Amino acid sequence: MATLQSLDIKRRSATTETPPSVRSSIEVAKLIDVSKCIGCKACQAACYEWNDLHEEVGINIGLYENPHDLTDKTWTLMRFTEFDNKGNLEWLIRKDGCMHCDDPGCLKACPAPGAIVQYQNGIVDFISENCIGCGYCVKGCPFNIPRISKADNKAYKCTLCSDRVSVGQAPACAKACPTQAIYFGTKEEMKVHADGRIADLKERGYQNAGLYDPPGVGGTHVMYVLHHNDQPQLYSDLPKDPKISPLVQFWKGGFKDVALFGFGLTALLGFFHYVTKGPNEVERKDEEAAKRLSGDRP
Amino acid sequence: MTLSRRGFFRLTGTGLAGSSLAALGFGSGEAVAASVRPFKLARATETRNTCPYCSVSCGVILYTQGDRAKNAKSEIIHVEGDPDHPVNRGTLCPKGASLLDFIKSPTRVKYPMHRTAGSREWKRVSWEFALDRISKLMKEDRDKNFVAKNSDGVTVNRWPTVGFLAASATSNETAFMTYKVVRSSGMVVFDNQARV
Amino acid sequence: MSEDEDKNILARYTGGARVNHWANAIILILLAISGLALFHPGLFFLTGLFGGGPETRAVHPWLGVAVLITFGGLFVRFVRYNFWEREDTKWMQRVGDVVNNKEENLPEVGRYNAGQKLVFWGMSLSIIVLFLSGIVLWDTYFAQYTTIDQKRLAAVAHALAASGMIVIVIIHIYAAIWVRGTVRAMTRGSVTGGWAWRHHRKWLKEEVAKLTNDD
Amino acid sequence: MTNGWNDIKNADVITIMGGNAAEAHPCGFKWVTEAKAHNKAKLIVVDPRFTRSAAVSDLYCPIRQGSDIAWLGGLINYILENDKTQKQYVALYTNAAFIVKPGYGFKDGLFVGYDEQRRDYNRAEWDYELDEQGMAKVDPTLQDPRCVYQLMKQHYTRYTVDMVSRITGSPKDKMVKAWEMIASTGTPERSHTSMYALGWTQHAKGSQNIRAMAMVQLLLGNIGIPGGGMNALRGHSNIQGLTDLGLMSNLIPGYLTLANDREPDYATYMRSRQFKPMRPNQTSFWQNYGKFFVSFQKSMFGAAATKDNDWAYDYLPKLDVVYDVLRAFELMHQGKVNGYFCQGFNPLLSFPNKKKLTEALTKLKWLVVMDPLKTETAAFWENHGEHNDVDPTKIQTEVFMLPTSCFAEEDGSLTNSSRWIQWHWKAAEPPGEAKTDIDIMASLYRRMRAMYAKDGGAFPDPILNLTWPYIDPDKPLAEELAKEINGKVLEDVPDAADPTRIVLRAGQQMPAFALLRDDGKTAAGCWIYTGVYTDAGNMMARRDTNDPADRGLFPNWAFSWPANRRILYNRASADKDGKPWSHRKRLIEWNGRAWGGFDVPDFGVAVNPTAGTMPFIMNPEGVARLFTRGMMRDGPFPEHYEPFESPIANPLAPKIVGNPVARVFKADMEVFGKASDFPLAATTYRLTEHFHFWSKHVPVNAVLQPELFVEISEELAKEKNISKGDWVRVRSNRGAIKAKAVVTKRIKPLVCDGKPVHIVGIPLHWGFVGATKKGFGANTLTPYVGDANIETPEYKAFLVDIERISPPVA
Repeated sequence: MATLQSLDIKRRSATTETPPSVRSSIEVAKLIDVSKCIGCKACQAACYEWNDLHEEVGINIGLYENPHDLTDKTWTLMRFTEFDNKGNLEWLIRKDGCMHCDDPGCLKACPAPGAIVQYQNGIVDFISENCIGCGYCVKGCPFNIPRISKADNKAYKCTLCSDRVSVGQAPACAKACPTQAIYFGTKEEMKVHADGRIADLKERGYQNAGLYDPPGVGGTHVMYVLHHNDQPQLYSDLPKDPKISPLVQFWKGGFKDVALFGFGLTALLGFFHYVTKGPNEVERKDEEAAKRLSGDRP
Repeated sequence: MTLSRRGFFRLTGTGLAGSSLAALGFGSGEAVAASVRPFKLARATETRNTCPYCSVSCGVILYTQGDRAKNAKSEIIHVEGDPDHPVNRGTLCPKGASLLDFIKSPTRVKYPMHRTAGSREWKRVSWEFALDRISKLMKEDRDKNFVAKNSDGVTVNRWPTVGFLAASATSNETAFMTYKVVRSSGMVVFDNQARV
Repeated sequence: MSEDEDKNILARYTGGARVNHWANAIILILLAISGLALFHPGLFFLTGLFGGGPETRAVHPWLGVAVLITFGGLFVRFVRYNFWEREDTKWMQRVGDVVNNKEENLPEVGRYNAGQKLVFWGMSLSIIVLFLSGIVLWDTYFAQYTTIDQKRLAAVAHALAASGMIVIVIIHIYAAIWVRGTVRAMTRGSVTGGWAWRHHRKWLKEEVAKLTNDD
Repeated sequence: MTNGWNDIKNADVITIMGGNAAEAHPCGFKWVTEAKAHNKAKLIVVDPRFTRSAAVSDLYCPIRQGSDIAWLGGLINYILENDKTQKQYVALYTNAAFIVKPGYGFKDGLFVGYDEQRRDYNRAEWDYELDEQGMAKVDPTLQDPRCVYQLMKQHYTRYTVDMVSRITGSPKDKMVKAWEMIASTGTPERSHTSMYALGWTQHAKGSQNIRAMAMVQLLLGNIGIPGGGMNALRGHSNIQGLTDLGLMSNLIPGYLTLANDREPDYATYMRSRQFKPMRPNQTSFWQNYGKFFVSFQKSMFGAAATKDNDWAYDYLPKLDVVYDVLRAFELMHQGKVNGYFCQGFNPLLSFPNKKKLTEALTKLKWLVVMDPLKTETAAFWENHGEHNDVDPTKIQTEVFMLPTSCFAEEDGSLTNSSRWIQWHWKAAEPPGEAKTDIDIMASLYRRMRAMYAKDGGAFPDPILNLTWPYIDPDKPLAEELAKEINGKVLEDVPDAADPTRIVLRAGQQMPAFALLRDDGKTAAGCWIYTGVYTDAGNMMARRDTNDPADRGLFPNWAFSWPANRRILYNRASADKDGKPWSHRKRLIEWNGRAWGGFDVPDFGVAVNPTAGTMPFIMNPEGVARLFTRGMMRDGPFPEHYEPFESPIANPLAPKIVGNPVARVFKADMEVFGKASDFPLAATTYRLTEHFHFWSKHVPVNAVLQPELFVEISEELAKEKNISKGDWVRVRSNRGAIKAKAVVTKRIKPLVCDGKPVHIVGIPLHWGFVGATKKGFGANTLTPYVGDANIETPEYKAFLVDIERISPPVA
């Protein structure tokens, strides 16, 4: 187990209960200010370089997004939307990637103990050596982030540069961002900073500017400042009120315990039936009746 | 420690039994290994440099493997923005952020190559061969085409038949060296990227 | 086989049917164990039986395919005996007598009683649902063909169907233990006349009638 | 840049026009976002495309490419009509009050003196009226009808809102709103900065685009002020340094110029360069030209440069014409160039009309390419299918490809567009057998010299006498060269007043260019760089991050030329009495005895403002020029001309095609396309994911933008039946390219002169070598025509047509 205080584990996948921790550390957050983003993809490049990811060279399909979706090697992706706001064009550019939910759907869905952990600082990280590659995290995630590698059948996504954060550095994308559209610090500080940005945006005419920190997943450790916080879906389908799907809640919630209980109960009922009613045994008279029926044929 | 909403659910939900067990001193949950990737630059050597792409000239730090000990070959393993640099303050653009891949580009030239007239292929040659041959070609042409005086008899001392296109990403020191060599030869077909 | 000396013996399952049944049973158990290992964290240790988590994840769907094939064999063999008949409804109405070992109150039963037929159809249905939802969940090959919402639905269907099937299997096994003389049908292929008289009298009569006719 | 990257944070209004800083200079653009976030600044973006700069702007105004002067002329008209100038600044610090000769005039789109045959002006009348003492006449009231102010006002009255909108296609409301925002900075409390790059320079009237905005900045009092200035963002990392060091066809380091054929001796040469003041008490700094020239010659030729041989005046070549790159390839095309060197430069993709370039390279006897990467130029003879369709056996050029080190593998300095000269250190050895450019150049020189020493040859003197003061003559060190550029004292220089006191001691590094001499006692490779490497050490390597009062100046970080000055013309930040125009925008001030403040004064430190010396000390007038006299070949005021290939006739002067004095070679004139054949207005540009033809060798950047595409509006796509991702062919009169189509709302047809003009955007990063998909060079399409003053090719505005095609067979 990680020994650094900031890396103490808060939750661990497929573990009936994570022991309570004596220590608690400050929650961190990455604030992505979409109104300052110039879509330069420096974050994407920095992510590839820091994480030693070598993505395939693709093709152009008539869009600026390259690659065209997140992959096992593309953990963050700039998504571009052209929005005609009553005659004024807006080019909404959103850095997509793991949101590091406080209530992570991936972790909830994961069947492999310790393959997904949430550190005390809020980072949700995939521990590859424990990952079994089942893809349940993909189904659990309300933001459609994790991807399974064809190379090693493990799930991959943004780690929020847990290796950097653990030694007191900002994530590679945040450090690279030329316009401070990505800002990194404690979640509290990031919220305060966002307030200032939102006030500035309102002054510039964006009445619905706001902070995207969706409560449906307990808040996130990657937050957005949006000019149109009332319509997050404008930003390449950022979900308006994301939560863990009720299906996943059911599947990974109490049902699994109920089912096991059901199996045990069935077996137990059989056992008690046996001890109360006894076996259903063939009696001599049955054999004789059969013999009678069949005459003397064997 | 305050009890968050989520924490509350945790306590009241399916985790109840486990929490209670923990409260009774049963440390449940096997310790499954979970640790972050080791910080890959921990003991790398840092060298300050400047991004060679655009004229913002961002400060970069080159991280090399090896501590410059005799038996460790220095190899650049990572490039990142220099946080002290007043202009970029550690930030980099998508080109700067991928400088490592430029340094290690598969299409870098590693050896002097030569292509003879009409040939379909490159041939690897030695530096000696290349430099000898080029300087000989230069002298031959200069001696033949040097214009000492123009048609009006004015001394002009120019060599108009060989040209030199200087870079725009080389250092000032390279530039001055190039200037000295080119201009002392009388070359006038001389320009750089500033016009485009 | 001195024990059987004074009894009539009836053939119930051919060698092929028995091999098919046990192949199916063994694979199904492995399938269930591997499935349960991925289903409940408390049972994750079962992945050790398969060489670890990734191996369990990889082998489980192939076991599913094997179950589909072996069960398909059983289905073809036995489907014709498992169509629902009027007596089955009557039998079901008196299921209390079944549980209380009062078979004398029940109508005469053919080759399979209503409970067995329900097991047959329950298994068939579960396996169809498990197979279809399993395909949706088998990301290694089929990830790109469905949406995430469809996958989520499949995951729930898979879990429900698997749970149902496991309950049916438990009942099936218990019934075989509870009703003495049953297991030999699948181990030796035959049952005693008394067993047939007691549990499947109509079937016995049909078999006897067949023999008579053969004379 | 007159100011610097960090200084942009001090601006109140920022205009990005003729550039796309967010994409081409993201980390510099940071200071725009800082100005917005902390200075409540407003960002205006004027561009044919809604760029990634526009994405974060407060106001985006579309404009047809090539109509910037009309837009800016309209702005000048707006400022003058609405009386928005910063009056004292204009009256005192510009030549608004100067009286122009009566012969000057402007009619039907032409200034006086046009000669159609020569495609040139006789510029004699474009000048001030002088009095008996040779001083320019002025009218401080600005009322004289022949004063610059009145002439300017008259010139731009034609640029009405209607006319400008008709030319540019800019919607009137957005345009006027932008003008209003920019004009709001005509007060001492506010400043406006102009950020531009190749969107302005790559036109046949590129220099005048820039001048037009410079006039706006002068009228609003924004030059020399924090958050103001004319900020050329520039291209490559050291394009500033290469230009400073004179690596251009007509230059000597430090913006001195080579002699031409009409200047047979040193005295004649100096006559047209040592400008005398044109107003009383002015500095006219170029009077020091001789000190810089002689020190340069001493640096080059050492003892061989003597007073007796005019400081080796004849060692340097003289120019009959300017051998810029367009002319170089024209001559090559004519078979007049035999050998060519490309040092870290890829002309086959960089210059216009690729077909012509390939033909030109084919005519070379030999080509030497020095580059860290395999360039298309080095491989111009290789067949790469449709992307480079040549037959190697028919190409007789001998080619050398010499591997060089890259930035990470060498020591040295680069000069950024803020004029900061910054040192960098080597981190690793170059791969394989690659060598530094310094080593290669030194090796070539050493071989040449040995041959000339042994065998003689054509005029060997400059080669034999070139100074070579390096410890290892085959491997000069970057530090040795840096010291040489800085310059040193050759002989003791005694104090003029007290000869026993030695001011400069022989052997000492030159401390400042003010001490350079024209008597041969000092040497300096590049006078404006003097100070970079003094006896105190390598000033370029300084890393002090202190920034007093958060001015964004960082005075002790590296070295900023000239004299470590961070903001040029900073004297203009104070009024005539030396008091800052505003406390908020203060930089330097007169404290009664000397000038001081945050920056190194761009002025004599002890010159009392009451002496009447004006801030623009480089100009003989002492003031900035709204009217440029005969300095610009195409007019003393910027005038709108259409691009050579334009979808409309010039509404201001319909008969005039293109800039009347732009540089065009005859054969190239013949391949201009007509709007009837090529109805679409095309423009080329860079994308943020790539850097020219360089980053396509970088796998990560290839992932981010893998394949060549062109951008068109939804309207044009509908008309041509093109959907996103389709293959299209784009044709100009010079060639055709195939690309993917990006159909976007970010490009809209503009209504110009009453008809819709469709725009086609063509990014330029692809070629046939590298990690990206192979693609066509945008220069397959572009016309071979150069700006009238500095010969920059017109890449930004030309005509094409487009059609959907079936995908190429893989």
